Amino acid sequence: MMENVYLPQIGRIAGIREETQGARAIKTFQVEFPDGDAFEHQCGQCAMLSVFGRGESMISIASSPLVKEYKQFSIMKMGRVTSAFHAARIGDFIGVRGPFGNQFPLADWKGRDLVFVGGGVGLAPMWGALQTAVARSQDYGKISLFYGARTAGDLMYKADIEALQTSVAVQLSVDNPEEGWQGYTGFVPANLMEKAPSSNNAIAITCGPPIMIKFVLQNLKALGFADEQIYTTLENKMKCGIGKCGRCNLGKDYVCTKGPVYSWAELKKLPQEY
Amino acid sequence: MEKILFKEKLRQWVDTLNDYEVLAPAFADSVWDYARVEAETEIDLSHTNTVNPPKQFAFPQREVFFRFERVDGVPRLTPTVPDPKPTLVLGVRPCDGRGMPCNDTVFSKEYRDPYYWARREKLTLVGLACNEPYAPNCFCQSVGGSPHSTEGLDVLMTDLVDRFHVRGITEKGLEVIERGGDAFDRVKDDDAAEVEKVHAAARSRPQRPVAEMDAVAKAIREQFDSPLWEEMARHCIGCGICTYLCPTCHCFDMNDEVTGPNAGTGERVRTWDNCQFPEFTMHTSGHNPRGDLAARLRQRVAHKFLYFVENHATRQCTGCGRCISGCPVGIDIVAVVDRVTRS
Amino acid sequence: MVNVDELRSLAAELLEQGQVRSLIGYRRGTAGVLAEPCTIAAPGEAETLVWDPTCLNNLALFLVEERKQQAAASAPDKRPVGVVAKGCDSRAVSVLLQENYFKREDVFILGVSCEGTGVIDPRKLSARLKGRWPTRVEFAGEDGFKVSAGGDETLVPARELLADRCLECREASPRLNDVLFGEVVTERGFDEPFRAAKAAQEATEDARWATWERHFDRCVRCFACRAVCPMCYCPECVVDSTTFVNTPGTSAEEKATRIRWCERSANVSESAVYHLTRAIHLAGRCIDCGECERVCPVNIPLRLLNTKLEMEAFQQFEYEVGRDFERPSLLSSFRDEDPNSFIR
Amino acid sequence: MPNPLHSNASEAQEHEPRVVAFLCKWCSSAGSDLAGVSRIQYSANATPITIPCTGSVSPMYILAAFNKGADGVLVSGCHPGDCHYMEGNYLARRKLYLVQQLLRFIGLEADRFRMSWVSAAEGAKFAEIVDEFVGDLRALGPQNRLKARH
Repeated sequence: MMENVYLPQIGRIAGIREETQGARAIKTFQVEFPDGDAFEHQCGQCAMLSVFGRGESMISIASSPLVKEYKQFSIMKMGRVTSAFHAARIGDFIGVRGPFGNQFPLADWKGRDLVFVGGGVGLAPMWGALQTAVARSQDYGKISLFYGARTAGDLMYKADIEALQTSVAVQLSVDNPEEGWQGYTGFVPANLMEKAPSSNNAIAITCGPPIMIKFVLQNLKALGFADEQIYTTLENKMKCGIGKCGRCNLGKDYVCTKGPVYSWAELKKLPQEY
Repeated sequence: MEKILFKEKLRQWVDTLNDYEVLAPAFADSVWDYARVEAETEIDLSHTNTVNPPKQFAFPQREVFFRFERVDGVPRLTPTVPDPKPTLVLGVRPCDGRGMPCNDTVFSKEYRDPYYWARREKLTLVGLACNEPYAPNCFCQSVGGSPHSTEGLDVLMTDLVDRFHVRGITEKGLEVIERGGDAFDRVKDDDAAEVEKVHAAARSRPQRPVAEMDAVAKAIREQFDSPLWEEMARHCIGCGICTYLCPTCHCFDMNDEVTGPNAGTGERVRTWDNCQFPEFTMHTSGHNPRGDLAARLRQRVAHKFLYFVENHATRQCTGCGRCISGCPVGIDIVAVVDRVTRS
Repeated sequence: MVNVDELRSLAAELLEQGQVRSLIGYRRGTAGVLAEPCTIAAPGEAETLVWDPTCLNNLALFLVEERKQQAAASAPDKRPVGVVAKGCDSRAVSVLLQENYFKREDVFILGVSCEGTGVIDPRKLSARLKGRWPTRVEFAGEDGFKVSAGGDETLVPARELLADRCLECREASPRLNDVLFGEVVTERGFDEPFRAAKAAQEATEDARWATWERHFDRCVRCFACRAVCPMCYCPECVVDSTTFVNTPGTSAEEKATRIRWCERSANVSESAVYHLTRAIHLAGRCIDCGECERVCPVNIPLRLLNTKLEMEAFQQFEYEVGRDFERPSLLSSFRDEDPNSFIR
Repeated sequence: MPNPLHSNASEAQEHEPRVVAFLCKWCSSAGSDLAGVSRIQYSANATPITIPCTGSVSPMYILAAFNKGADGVLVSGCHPGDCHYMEGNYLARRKLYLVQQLLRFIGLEADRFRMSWVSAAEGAKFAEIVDEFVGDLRALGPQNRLKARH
């Protein structure tokens, strides 16, 4: 039977971890494939997750390709499908379709410093790449992570970040701190400017709310990062994931197939319609 | 392979195709649209052009992808890839014929769409050349087509007053002509000359002129941020006519429709969608990259005259004029393209 | 006869003196014989205004768009907007005033009377010309149109080309206006009102369903009938999920629990819910400008649904739509002598 | 007890009509409770949905009921003059008359949508209305005109 690209595989929720509470709660889901038909994916790729009867939404695969037992997705409660995920329990079944989109070109970055700059749930799309780089840290130079959110309660993967302290220079920041907060106080771009990581032979990867990306780009330029050294992963509304339904385009590119990972050099050439 | 089909023997040919589902233009509710040819249908090929292009037979307004239900707790999916009867469409105008290769490209590049191709492979398009451009808004010759182009068609018929000159183009076309058997007659020597005369006359008929079609792509890129789009889209009402009637528009939406008492039973359904609707690109956060009608008009025109050219080296507009004639407020893609190129 | 030059000079004057911030009218279209809507702000542009039997659009729709932009504008210009309005269009403005969509002083109405004729139905025109292209259609004397197509000009009696809404029109000149061009006309020599709806009602129940099932099946849900209707001004249409508006403030629960009264699929049951909901939401509000039926690409007789309810409102509740905007609307008022027999 | 007078077509026989009844909380819902309390035997086909007032019945509810497959829809409220909100039933009378006319205009069987006045004291009347309605619907058979087909 021809491979039907619209037919999801059945996934089972094996683990649920609450990352943050509140109106925009974030939960991390570990999805296994009971039929053993898990697909391979690369860092930065996404998958279409289905809750049957509610719909589908495109979520970045947060786990590293080196992890085979499950695929990890961090989902913020935003609407119809994501609310269904937040109501799901361990053992529930979902649909998974993918992998979609291009990947972070980790191979090209060999031998260079890596500067990850994330905001809020924007850490998830880069997490796979960060984990893979740490696992092969001998191939790369200094790895640093600038990550921030509104409050300490909104920071994701706190335990995993703690575990990274030995191999990654972690710079956490919050917009408004509670007492006892040792990290940086202020926005992520300001924290970046203050720590001023060196831009020679370095690659910067950023993902987060559009407003943050705007200022991070400015500051990275100020720190001497060339357009080819800056990468980001875009988020546009997606329905098919395979470059046909016509809504996620940026100029001639469909973000779901030509993206979501773009270097600023490529992104600059496209119309700023995202 | 070329044949002559006398008009009174058209019915005889259609009757030999009994395992086909035959569709032909029919005039009902004072509009021409395709309708199934029944035993008693009087086939009338004097139509201008149908409201809906033949795109609907490969890319219908509603397509069920699969049914889902819960069987002792585990979702079971039943794919519903269609397996239609072979379908033959009569009276397809060359501009609609030229639309199909664009859709074929879209539904096969990078990923193959099984639902589209299950219908497309069973579809045979019998074209009818335009002896005179029928509507005030035809401009097929300005976009590389012609009133008798064969692109995307399996058979091309040319009306020679009392008979049709029939030319088989593809395998599918040859097969349906062979099935016709003695409904067809041999082509006589002066027939070929007459066909050429009719085609030449059709080509010479005036059409909507488009300034310099080759400069359009570059002009759109340069005028991307110009306020011209705002002014041209001023009275657009954001309806779906221009895209739903277009032979090459392929955008769609996917939704789950619950059919059972609980959310576990239902269907995932594809329906046509439209870049002029507000929700088309609206993020769930409310952010909308194309929030106003000017950006959406620009997207519709740029997709056909710039992006498709950049991706596939061919335009995605065949000059059928439906989006111009159908627009409730007179937005005219030829005028838009002209103004963008001139300024 | 409506003197178009007077209309143009008044428009230029209004814009010149800044009495109106912009003026909505008709101008020659590029897309065929029909005039198209235009919004002019400079006095010089008044020259482009036209008035002929192809001015079909109900320009009240663009008053609604203007009002929406006004609401969104940070420093709105308080001056009124000028609008050219036929009899039916001015009744639409009257209903919008009745619903307090904008104030009477927000709009300056340049009334144009259709007098003995009205506007054409493009499909009747193309059927009559059998494929030849019309280039111009003009008013010609008391009861006819001058149609120029392919070089020759013919005089056509109005009845053959008039849109159905004009055949059933009860008042061809706008009662609500700031200035009126052309004579006041209340007697019309054509069909009696609601003729089409009465005729459709005569068919048997099964015949009616067969007709409407076919129409609901042919509908491709392009939503042009809703987009072109001045009364369909809801920012979010309850039966059209493509208009659902998300803002950063919309909570996840709201989005998740939003009811889908009908699916996006264009099959009979869902399109039926869409069209019937629209019809009932227009009860006592639709002034039969006929634009929904005119723009429908597959020509579904949508006017029938609205004129049926308008007829019931007129016969059972003595309610005339768009007659007087001080009066309470149909569904927010009642009378003791409203029909009661249908309730057991 | 299905009314014997109406049951004829065999195919309509085994189809148990499903009725959605919008009952106004102040009168008709209390009336249906009274029917129950007084042990009156009547068809159980009507699914009651309590609403604050017949005036608050949106045409969407009626269209959605038929879309989901209801064979009949009943809207029942207080007699004119008894409305807890003074004029809810008068407004409903006008609005639902138009809904009924519209549904008949497009060809839905005339008997499928009904309105009734049932006060809190008219338990017997409520039972009789439901019985008669279900009987008529049984004769009409299943509703598949506005019903979503899959």
